Amino acid sequence: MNIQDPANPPLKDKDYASNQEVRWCAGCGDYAIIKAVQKTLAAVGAKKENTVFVSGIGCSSRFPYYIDSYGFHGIHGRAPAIASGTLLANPDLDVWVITGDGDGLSIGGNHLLHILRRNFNCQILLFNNGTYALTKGQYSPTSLKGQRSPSSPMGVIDPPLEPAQFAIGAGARFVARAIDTQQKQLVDILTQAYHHQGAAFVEIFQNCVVFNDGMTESFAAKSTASDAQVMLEEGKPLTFGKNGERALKCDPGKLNLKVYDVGGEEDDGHCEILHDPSNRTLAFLLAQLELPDQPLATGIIYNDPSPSYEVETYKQIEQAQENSQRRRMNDVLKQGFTWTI
Amino acid sequence: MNIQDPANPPLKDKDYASNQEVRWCAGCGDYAIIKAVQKTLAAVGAKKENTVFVSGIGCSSRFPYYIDSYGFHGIHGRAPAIASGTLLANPDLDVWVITGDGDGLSIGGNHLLHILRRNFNCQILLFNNGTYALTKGQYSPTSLKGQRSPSSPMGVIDPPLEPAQFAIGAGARFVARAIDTQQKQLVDILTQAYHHQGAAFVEIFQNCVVFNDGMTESFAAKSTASDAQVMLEEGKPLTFGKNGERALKCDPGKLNLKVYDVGGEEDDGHCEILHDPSNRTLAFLLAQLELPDQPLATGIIYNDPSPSYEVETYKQIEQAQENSQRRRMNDVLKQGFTWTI
Amino acid sequence: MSSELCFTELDAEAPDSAVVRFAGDSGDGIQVLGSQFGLANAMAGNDIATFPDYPSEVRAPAGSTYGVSAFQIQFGGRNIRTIGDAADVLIALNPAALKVNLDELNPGSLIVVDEDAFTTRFLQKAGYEESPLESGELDGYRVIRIGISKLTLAAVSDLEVTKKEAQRCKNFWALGFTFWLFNRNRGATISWLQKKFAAKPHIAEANIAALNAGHAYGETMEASHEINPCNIRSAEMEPGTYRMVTGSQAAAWGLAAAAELCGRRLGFCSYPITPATPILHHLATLKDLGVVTFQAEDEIAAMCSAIGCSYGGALGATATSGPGMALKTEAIGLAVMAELPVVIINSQRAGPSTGLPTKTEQSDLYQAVYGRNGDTPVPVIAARSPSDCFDATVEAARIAVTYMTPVIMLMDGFLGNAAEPWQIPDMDKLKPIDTAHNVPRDEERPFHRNSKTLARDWVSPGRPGLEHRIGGLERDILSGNVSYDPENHQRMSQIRFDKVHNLTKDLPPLNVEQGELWDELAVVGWGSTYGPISRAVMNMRAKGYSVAHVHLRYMYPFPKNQCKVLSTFDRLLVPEMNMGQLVSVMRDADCPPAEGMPKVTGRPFTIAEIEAAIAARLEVKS
Amino acid sequence: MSSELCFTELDAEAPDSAVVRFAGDSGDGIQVLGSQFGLANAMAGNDIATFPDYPSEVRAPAGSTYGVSAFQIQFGGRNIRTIGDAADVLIALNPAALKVNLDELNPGSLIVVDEDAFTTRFLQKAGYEESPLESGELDGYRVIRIGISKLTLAAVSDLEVTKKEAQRCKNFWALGFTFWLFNRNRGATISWLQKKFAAKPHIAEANIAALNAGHAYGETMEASHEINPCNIRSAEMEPGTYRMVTGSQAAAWGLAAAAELCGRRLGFCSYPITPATPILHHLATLKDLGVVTFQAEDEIAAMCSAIGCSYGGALGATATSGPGMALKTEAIGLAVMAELPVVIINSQRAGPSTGLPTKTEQSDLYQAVYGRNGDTPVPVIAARSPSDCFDATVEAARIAVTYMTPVIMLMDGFLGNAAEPWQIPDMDKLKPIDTAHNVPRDEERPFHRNSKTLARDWVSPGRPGLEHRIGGLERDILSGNVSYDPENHQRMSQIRFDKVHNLTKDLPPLNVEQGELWDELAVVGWGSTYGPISRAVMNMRAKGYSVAHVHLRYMYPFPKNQCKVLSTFDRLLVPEMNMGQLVSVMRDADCPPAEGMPKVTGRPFTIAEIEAAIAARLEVKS
Ligand SMILES: Cc1ncc(C[n+]2csc(CCOP(=O)(O)OP(=O)(O)O)c2C)c(N)n1
Ligand SMILES: Cc1ncc(C[n+]2csc(CCOP(=O)(O)OP(=O)(O)O)c2C)c(N)n1
Ligand code: SF4
Ligand code: SF4
Ligand SMILES: [Mg+2]
Ligand SMILES: [Mg+2]
Repeated sequence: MNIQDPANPPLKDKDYASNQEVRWCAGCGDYAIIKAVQKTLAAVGAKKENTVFVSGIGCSSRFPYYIDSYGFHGIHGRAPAIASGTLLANPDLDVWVITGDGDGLSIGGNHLLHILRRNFNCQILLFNNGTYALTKGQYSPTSLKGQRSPSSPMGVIDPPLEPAQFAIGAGARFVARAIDTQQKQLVDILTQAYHHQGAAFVEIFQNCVVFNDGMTESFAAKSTASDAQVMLEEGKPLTFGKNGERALKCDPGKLNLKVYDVGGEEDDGHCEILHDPSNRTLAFLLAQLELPDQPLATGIIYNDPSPSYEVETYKQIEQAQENSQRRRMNDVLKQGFTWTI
Repeated sequence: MNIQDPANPPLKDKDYASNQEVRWCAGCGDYAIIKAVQKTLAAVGAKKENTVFVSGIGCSSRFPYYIDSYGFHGIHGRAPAIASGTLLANPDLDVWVITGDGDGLSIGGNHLLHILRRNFNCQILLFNNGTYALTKGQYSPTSLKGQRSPSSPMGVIDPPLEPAQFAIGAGARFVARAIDTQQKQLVDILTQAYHHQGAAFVEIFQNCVVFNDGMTESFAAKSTASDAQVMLEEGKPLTFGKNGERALKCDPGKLNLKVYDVGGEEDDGHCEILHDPSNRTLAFLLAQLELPDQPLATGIIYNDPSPSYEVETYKQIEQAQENSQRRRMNDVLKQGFTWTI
Repeated sequence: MSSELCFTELDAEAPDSAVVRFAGDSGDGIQVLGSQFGLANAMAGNDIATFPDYPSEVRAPAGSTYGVSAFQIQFGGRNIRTIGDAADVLIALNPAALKVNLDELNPGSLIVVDEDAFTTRFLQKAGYEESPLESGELDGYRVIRIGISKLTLAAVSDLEVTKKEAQRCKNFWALGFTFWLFNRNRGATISWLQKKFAAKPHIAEANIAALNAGHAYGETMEASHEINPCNIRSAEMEPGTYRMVTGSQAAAWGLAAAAELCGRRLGFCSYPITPATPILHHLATLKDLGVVTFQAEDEIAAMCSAIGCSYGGALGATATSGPGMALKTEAIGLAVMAELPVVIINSQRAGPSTGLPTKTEQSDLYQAVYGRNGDTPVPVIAARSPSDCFDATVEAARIAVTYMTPVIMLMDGFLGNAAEPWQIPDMDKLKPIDTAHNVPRDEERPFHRNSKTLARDWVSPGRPGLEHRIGGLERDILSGNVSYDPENHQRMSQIRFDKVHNLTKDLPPLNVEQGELWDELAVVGWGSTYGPISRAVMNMRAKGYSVAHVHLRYMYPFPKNQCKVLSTFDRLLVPEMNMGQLVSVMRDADCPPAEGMPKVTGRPFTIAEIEAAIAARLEVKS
Repeated sequence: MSSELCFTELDAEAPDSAVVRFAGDSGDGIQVLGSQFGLANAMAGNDIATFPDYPSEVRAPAGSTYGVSAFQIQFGGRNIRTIGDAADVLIALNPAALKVNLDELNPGSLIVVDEDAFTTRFLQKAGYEESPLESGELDGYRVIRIGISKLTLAAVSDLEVTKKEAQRCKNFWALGFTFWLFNRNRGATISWLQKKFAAKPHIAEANIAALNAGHAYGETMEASHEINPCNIRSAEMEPGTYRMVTGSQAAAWGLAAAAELCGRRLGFCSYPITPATPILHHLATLKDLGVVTFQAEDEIAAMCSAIGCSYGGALGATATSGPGMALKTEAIGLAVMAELPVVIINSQRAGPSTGLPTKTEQSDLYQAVYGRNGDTPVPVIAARSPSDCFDATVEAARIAVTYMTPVIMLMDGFLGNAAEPWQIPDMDKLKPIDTAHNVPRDEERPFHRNSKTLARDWVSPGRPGLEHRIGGLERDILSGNVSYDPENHQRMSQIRFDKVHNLTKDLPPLNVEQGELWDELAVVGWGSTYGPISRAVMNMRAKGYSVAHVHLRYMYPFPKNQCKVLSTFDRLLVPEMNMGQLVSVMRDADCPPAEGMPKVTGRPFTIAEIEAAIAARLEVKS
């Protein structure tokens, strides 16, 4: 995919920008995300004509307008279903699904569930800003308890949905968590998501400066990020803190992860864990980590490929064709009990 | 709830049967489930007038017609939403939601997700027969890979959804797994589900003799049940086998459960686990156990109550009423900027 | 037919047609029996129409009335248009079957019962206090009591079959007897059995033995002069190769054929719902033709993935019934806005809401024509008979692709399950569907509009240089970019309107099916009322009534000449299986006023009902 | 008004009314400015109509044309029916605001600009190559250039505010100047500011200082004879207590009021969608009245939980817009079948599909009247003005509860956001909504039917002895058990039809709004076209045209006398913000033929458009 062709020099980030004026609020986290996506497209050498962005409705879902590729701005919550159909028609396309916490987890929760379960080969980017931004700031399924909004003036009473746990429960085979402002990690995750065969689910924390400003502050601010996040790397220990001074290990009796000080009393070599993205239980445990007592896990939480749906679909078609003499509708129509007058 | 009133002698199982002829196929697992529900209603002394069964569409969803209580046979997949509304209008009702693997996990997946997340106080019984029975046997989200059906003549290619993992991922606070034919355990689970404050999710394996006969055979047949199931009991070790000769313990490096022989080499007292329904990771691990190498977990997998949605709703209303002088619409209409001519 | 005469008098004239109804328990194999009988008649040169009457329960308790499965067939020597208002012969394999089907018989009909099944237990289950065979309630019918169960066991007693297997042959015993009743050949059924049970030859053998025994039993009855076989005239069918086809099968094949005709892959996305599901089942067996079927998680996903298929370059299609259609309406609007072709089949059932899911109705016409938010016109066409579901589907696809629009094809539960002989079309003789407008020529092409059809180009991802964005927001008429410009919205709304309404010009003009312009009364039908209206008008014209039959295929928009044609009649009568929806749509199109004739019992019209309605409105002209 | 005259000649007669438009960046506080100006006029005895014109982007880049926020108000001394076709005065706080609003002005209008904002950068952002203040393109307007930004900073320079806070006071400076322009009192605004910023008195102080400075600036202009304030006549308003109300607010309050009137809790279940969302926001603040609001996961869940609320004994209600309505249609069918009262508000927006979400339209009438599977009649009513949304909602609830049926109330984005003064109703004088049919008397009651309304009893869980089952399947007319009986389905279909159509008898008869029966032309409107039609007809009648105005509240079914009333006119003209949907519905009801006047630009009709249409069709009668 990354082979150089002198006639077609590789595209740069900017080449993937469409001619449409970007209409997000100044300071919106969406800008950082689109930058990361463009970088990724350039890095992997994506062909514009084979690239399709499908979205639902929301601020985030305007995304396809701003990328110079094929794009489908669908209806609220249904992007996964549109994307599934697109891939069934043409499994060679590179499909990206863009959705929000409202679009993907509220009205579209069921489609997200099923595209993950079926494992269609696409990248699903869920922009989590904890609000329905486009409709002016009502709370969303990821809003925290107590969050005030025009539809929850006394505070949200719904316990929030945690996207990564939901995805794992749904049977997703690639689950990652990223933050708009952490470009390097984001591009890295998107690149791996791109190369993953099957549905790659990436939750991206995205700051909405108008309706939920500061949502990411507690874990993404420069000053706190290293203490508040365990940034996952395959094969590496689960350390965090400015100088990696803290880490996570298994608490076998409780089957939980617990925080300990590196070099401290509990650093006894027992039950230490290296990040293994193919371990589904570990993935679930990492997804469960909650601030403030535990760090938030970012990076690739889970990655364990299995065959993708559209590939299996075409395998069956090929197999059927191998086993059958029929080639055209004429063959079908004439088969079975017929009689001639 | 179980106080005896001489004027109203306690109701028996049979008293909860409606006057409608039951129209499931002879041998259908639904008969056993309805029996267990009636036993449970009698056991907990449920009041008919306060009991509401809400269902979607499917063979399973005909359930409300056969119980002599209030009943609402809704539309396909939407029972959780109807039930939520009913509870919002009258939080004193005992609401049971009856759904199937198609109704609850296919078309209704999103509503199930959100009622679990919000934690409305009700019992949700998902009859899992691995098929869309009422529409004559198409595969469902819980059908196994390779299962042949009229809509998958060459075998299902979708990886199945595992209901308990889905429920845990959705944030459910009570998750149980039962089998139609295991009456005692089923009644016990239903009784605990009834007493649980919040959404109690019970997956019930149900044999459809017409379209998916034998689905439960491998783990529920008399001859194999004890080897194929770890029947969970709070505070008890995770043993199984005819004489409890095998058990599960933690595999700390892998964060998994592994099977060992009781009294065998690996029975070294390390990493043994007693069932703790409030441990969410354990719950997830138990839900993940898969035949044939591991036993299937049945019983109450997870139980960790938190406030229910309708209770929180009315708390806010009460609080609002305490802090406000307004009592009637007249007060509202006259509030704010007004002028008189 | 006059059944009594035919079966009793040796030299009775061969009747034009006969109606036979088979009934028994769900487990009795009634449907196999019925379709084999149908095939045999068709191959004997009869025109036929068949309809299976399943119970709505999956498998009700044996012997219960609501577990009765039935199958009705009319066959004969003229164009058979319906399954017959009532049956001339009932084959009833148990008391419940007799009980629930007695209403379906003509006076004087022949009733054949399996006497062995009239046990106290089964009589009770059927709700009989006394055996109807004794109580006199069958006076007026000619009842033939045969111990079919025991005779079947006897017939197979020498063979290597279990008792259960032997009992299961009962239906073929009954079929053998029915073959004898109508002098039909057993050959096709025997070879069908041999093929079907190739892997279990003992089962084939047992069934064949039962079939022959039933036939032989008839011959002894004949010998003892109890009854004669009845010869039914054969039809003058157009020469050609025929097969039986149900509406669901024809619709499925119509989709696959349309995809072939436009050189695209078929992407069929659907969610099961009665009575549309068989379309999915049929298409799922066409993977060897490259057909993609996708069982979506719900109807919304089905519609959206069908849109995705069309977007991706396949011919996207979906099928559902009323409640599922309701769920698709938002996404249908998206297809209109994105200007993508999608064929949407609605196999209607009795509503509202879940309604009577296994019963038929035509009550989704309003929904098809008007049921979307915004000004969102969508062409709607309707199929009139099982085999016509093929043509109507191909036509729907042709319009969808030509005009780049979703198209709704209405059929119904009756058409879906009914079967009729079908002269097999030759794909090579069908007109290809032109996707030439899918050859972009310059940069503006994704939003270039064909000046005649107003269709935009069908540009799918994968084509370099034509990258573009579509969606549900209003687009600028030229650039295709999102536009909030007031005048542009007005123009685009007009284009969407014109695109569908210009279609009027391209539609074949409305013809009078039977009768003449200027007849006194026209019976105006649509969809599956074709059969009964057609036969009733034929009969009444024969009696001298000045009545015509007009049948609509294009429900929205109407062909240009439609209102003019209708205005030639003094009166219009519109029988429909709803509360009068076509009458509304006709009023909306400014057609001359029409009288509604609603029927919402979940059952098709009978010929007699329509004849009576005609008679009540006209004097005979001699 | 003739603005030039008024502002320039000292003794000019006070005009009847004036239209002022405020425009600036999204962040400029235009909406606050506008509503404060509105209130001041209302309190000064004017009738008024206001409309905020938000950008569709949440917060577009400062200075961009698509980030311009505007607010229009008409106020005056006669019944104000619209916000005015065009403005007499524009207050433009930056070049983009000037640019996009120039089309909205009458010739000769007064334009007040903040000169300080006409920097090269902002001119460029607005797409001006040359400053319009210099280019001559404003010739023909009277332009007043004021350095509002700097003057604001100067006015607050002594106060303890940051520069940013100071800059934010610009809108109040402009308001002060506008108050001077029309001789309006600042008192109410000052006390509003003091209350609003009670916690931040320095902000209140700064804004008040700016307000006063703007006013003072006007006085110096007056002193220098540059311009005079213009006095607008005040209206003869009916005595009473008034408040401003938007359509969304009125609809929300209508629901809460209806619940109070029937003695039930309100259970409002909704999913956010523009422009219906504010209804949810308003109701969410009424928890102290016991109102339950529920933000569901989607529109389907919202409708189903509203049904659940009604089932549970509360008054269930929901609100949405077109695409959301599409999703609710299946569940609306369930409410029809279960016979439960639900109020469904559709605040329409421009379609199809996502369409132009922030623009207004009336194109969901088809969907409301016909958009369901099966024969599923549902009453539909429409609100005509912001405050009328209250009455229409109460009426919808009354019908829903009385007839045990879902009812659809149509409003639209324009009504939802527009505001007008409203004489506050006294709840004690509104007729209670009778739920007496909710008092079961015997065992059959859950399915007992009121012989007049055909409504079944409203029996909710919790009542001992009345346990029963409902659902979407057809029910036996007496026992309420599931029934597949053909005749029963026919009878139940008829009952559902009659229930809605009998309503016709109870509806208030259609009145002629203005004009007389037998006038030559009737302009027939529905919903928010009330304002422009009403004013246009008034104007044209004054000029001697024989034109009447008829306005429909009941869209389905129509009141009994409607077609008769309409048949008295020679011609009917139907202006609607869609492609002609009411014309269809009228044809369907056999009303006399009407000429459509479609407008689908996402904007309301202007008075002038309707006047021109009338003039084109009639000669003046003198
Ligand atoms: C069927 C339907 N329902 C509701 C809406 C209104 N709507 C548009 S976007 C949105 C929420 C978007 O939230 P999210 O997905 O979190 O996106 P964000 O704006 O926060 O990026 C809603 C409710 C709609 N467009 N369509
Ligand atoms: C909107 C809608 N879509 C589809 C259907 C058809 N339908 C009825 S039941 C069913 C599946 C039921 O499966 P499940 O929930 O597993 O119940 P089971 O019959 O297996 O008990 C389907 C697809 C329907 N009634 N309504
Ligand atoms: S409202 Fe929030 S999410 Fe939307 S563009 Fe603005 S900052 Fe971004
Ligand atoms: S079809 Fe299956 S699930 Fe339905 S009643 Fe029969 S056995 Fe039970
Ligand atoms: Mg969001
Ligand atoms: Mg099932």
